[in-house]
Amino acid sequence: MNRVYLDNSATTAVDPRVIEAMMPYFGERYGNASSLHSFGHEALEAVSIGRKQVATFLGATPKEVYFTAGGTESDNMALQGVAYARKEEGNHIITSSIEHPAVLETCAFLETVGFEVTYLPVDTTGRVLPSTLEAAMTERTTLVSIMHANNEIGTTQDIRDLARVAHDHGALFHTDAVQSAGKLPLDVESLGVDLLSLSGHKIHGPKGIGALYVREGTPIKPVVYGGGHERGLRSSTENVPGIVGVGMACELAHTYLDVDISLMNQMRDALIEGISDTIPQAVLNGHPTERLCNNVNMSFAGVEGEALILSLDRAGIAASTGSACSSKTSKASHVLLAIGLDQALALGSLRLTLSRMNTMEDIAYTIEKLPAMVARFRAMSPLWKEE
Amino acid sequence: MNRVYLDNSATTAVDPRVIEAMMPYFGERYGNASSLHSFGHEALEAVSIGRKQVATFLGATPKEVYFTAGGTESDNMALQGVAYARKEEGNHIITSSIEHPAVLETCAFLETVGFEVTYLPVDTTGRVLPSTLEAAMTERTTLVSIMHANNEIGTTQDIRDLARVAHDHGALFHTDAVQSAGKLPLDVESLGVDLLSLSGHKIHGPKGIGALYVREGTPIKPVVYGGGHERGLRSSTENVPGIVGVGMACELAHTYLDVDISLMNQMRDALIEGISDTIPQAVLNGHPTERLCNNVNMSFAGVEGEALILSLDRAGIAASTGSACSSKTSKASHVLLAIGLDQALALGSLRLTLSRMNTMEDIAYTIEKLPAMVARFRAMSPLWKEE
Amino acid sequence: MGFEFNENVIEHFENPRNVGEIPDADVIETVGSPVCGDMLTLYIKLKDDKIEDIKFKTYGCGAAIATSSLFTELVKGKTVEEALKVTSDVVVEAIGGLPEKKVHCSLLAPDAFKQAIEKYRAKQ
Amino acid sequence: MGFEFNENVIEHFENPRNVGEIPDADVIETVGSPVCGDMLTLYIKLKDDKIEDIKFKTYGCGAAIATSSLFTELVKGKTVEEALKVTSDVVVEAIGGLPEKKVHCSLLAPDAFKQAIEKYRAKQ
Ligand SMILES: Cc1ncc(COP(=O)(O)O)c(C=O)c1O
Ligand SMILES: Cc1ncc(COP(=O)(O)O)c(C=O)c1O
Repeated sequence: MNRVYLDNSATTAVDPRVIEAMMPYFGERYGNASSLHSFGHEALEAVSIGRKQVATFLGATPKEVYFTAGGTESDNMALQGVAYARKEEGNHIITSSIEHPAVLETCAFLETVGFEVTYLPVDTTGRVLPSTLEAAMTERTTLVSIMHANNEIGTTQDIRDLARVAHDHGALFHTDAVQSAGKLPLDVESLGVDLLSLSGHKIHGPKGIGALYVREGTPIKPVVYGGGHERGLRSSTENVPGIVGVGMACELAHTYLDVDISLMNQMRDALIEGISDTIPQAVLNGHPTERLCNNVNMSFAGVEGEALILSLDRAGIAASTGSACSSKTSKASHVLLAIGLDQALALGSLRLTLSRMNTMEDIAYTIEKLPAMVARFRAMSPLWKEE
Repeated sequence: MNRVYLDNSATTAVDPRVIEAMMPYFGERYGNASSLHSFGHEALEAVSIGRKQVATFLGATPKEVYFTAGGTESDNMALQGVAYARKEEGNHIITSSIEHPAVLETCAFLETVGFEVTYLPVDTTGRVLPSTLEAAMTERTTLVSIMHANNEIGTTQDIRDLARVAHDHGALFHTDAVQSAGKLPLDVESLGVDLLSLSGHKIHGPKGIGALYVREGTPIKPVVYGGGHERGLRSSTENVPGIVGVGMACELAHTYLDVDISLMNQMRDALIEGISDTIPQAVLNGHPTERLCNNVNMSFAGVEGEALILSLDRAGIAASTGSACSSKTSKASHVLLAIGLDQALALGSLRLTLSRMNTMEDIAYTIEKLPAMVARFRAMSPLWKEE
Repeated sequence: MGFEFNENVIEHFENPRNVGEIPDADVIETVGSPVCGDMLTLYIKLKDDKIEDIKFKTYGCGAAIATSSLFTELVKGKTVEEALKVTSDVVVEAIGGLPEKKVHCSLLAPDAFKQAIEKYRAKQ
Repeated sequence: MGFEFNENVIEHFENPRNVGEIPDADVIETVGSPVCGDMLTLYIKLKDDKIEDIKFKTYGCGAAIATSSLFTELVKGKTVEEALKVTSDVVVEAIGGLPEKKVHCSLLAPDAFKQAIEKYRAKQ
């Protein structure tokens, strides 16, 4: 059976070159990077190379890169870390209402310990307007966190403009770039951000490793305490193979960025066009142009998302409805509700997300299979009236 | 050149069977365990198996096992998690003065946010006496955390007795079993603990993955917030290969525990005897019998530890002086000072730690090389007087 | 979480029995709504206190489709009293089990049926 | 952190020059202590304001041993004034560089030498 993976925003296949780079560090080069002997030195050199690769990818210096266990920990470190470090200066944090739970739940936690959080609304395409941010800034705002690109609908934000607003009011700016990495240029200077989160497994790197960029001089406290690794910000024996893997993944993302983007753009547009042409009442969620090159998110009136995912799965196509994280419950995605979709359309959303490993055959196969499935569900749906 | 690795308390080589088990989850089985489709299902099944393997190793049920990024995060979750969850009941925590920095630094942090911490002294062998704990318990004590075995000197504690004291006073009991795993039986029922920390890379599993056992019903809060993975206690996309790896590592440790222990015991005793026989004024640090089967920690009067490590490294022998974490600074280890060593002997300590992958040849080679090195350093030491 | 459905569930999901409407149904009943995530409409035709025909339409997940299909199959031809004994538990067992998180979906059809019968009886 | 020493450092560490004591030294000076982690004793024999012989004993890490060895080699035969110009920077450069964390170890010998000379001059 065909196996077509269109759920690359949930996780990606590890690039064979990444696996190859990691392998020796499970095998003979198993040293602890903090050890004095040559096993340790070998490991430390690998960590330094990984750190340089990530730094180059971000246009940062190696000492501004801190390794974490993933996007979630990076987001937590940025938010908890800066909130606590600046708590004498203010207790107000601003974020958007369409952030990933790694940001939203951290904010909810911070609210329980004395911080105030403003959740900015977005327009119907999922964009945060700089004027909305401007209006929310207060004297006590120490941190603004707005994601570079949304994981469900793929809408991208003008981070540079938003960061400028934050800075004008003396706040620091964090962006969750977990989804934009490898799909948009990520230069911390042009973005103008103070902190930026990455996750390895979203860019053909391994799971369980992430990175946080922290501009030099940014006040920040650890979330996890211990032996003082990562210059005291994130203790624990360095995950050497993971660091080697995410380093290589960043290097590949950096090298092939332009090619990757144009390939994904082409596949995305073909997918949207193919679906719109063959399925009546298919609505594209998110922004028509300011969207990730790898994201297609559509709703089909009268169709329930999970049933559709199951049908696609039976045909060998892996897709998702809402984000992987919220797919455990059948509640409609907070992102789709935030952009104004009604509950039924939100529950009927289909997310197809691409990577450089997809092909035009994958797209053709999906366009061939999907219309009959939608038709079948509509035919059995009490919500669907043929016009 | 010979390459003899005697730094297994810093980290261990990944067992080839562990690598083999992990590999498919980097390759074709790269799904996200939270995804609905079959890629996701495959990943979820792997996670369930890993969780069962860890649970079996600990004599726990799978739902009491939570995966983390390593021993440090496990310790942080146990301490921060229970301290905050029980803060209405009391603000007092008890630990020992020879804990790993993952515990000590977390306690130091908790002290800055309103908790009181008692650091129990140890005797000259590194043992915490139940009577010392008894005397420190108060009405406000919510948590006691004492490590099962020390990472530097290998001294083991009677966890069962200590846990009973804690429970008698209504406190919960956590043990850091990062070093005892694979070297002592670890049954949470016989130990009588409520929480227990593990780290993959200390038991021939991968780096960057750990586990925390949490007895059902234990009040605990997350440290890292997000999508609600690990039943809400530890969010982030599951590190599937890591979980598969630590699961397999636990299964192997469980299956071969008796054989492994007797092999390491034999090598340890040969090492201690060989060194004591050939090097005058060699002092064994820690407990003569209540010590890990894989730990040798000796001090040589007049010799500085780091120079000795370098000489050993030149001969292909990887060893350490103090724990890997504290070897970045040349301060004497807090553990050796806590058991009453003077600064010079503490700085002159050599830690040799074994695993099931060592051989009697490794031991023989080390005993052959070490005496001349110690003699050379003593000959150039202003602190050494030949008797 | 992954779909942990057995072959029976999948078979009913892919080939649901008794899907559709009955134009001259004796009673039509809808439970759920898109807001709950699941919605089911049952069309029932009765004859001599027996279920002569039953059809359904549903907006819901795979488990909802499969259990609704099986339910209609189980009750068709039965007397109303017999059919009322086809509870969610009976359906789940007949289909060979459901993942815990999906058990609630099997309530849809029995609930709708019970309500439909009450409505029908009230009308009489 | 791993030992990031170059071959020169390793060579001096493994074969340190001028290790030992000078029984009839003109001046003996010790800096550091085991409490600091590093300790060095210098034995100096002077003739006509020249360093006729110099030996050392050290309790310290590899970098301390290597830089002390190189220092003694550099100053031997020099005048006191010339020798005082052999600072830590000079030693680090002559040995081909040290990891940043280890640079402080190269202070041991120049410090001890400076103190020794002051002590010697005070005695005169
Ligand atoms: C935008 C965004 N942020 C954060 C995360 C969390 O990353 P991880 O699962 O690696 O912790 C994800 C993915 O789940 C994401 O899509
Ligand atoms: C006793 C003990 N606890 C905790 C840790 C921390 O484990 P990790 O480095 O995997 O975070 C270690 C090892 O470094 C240890 O020896």
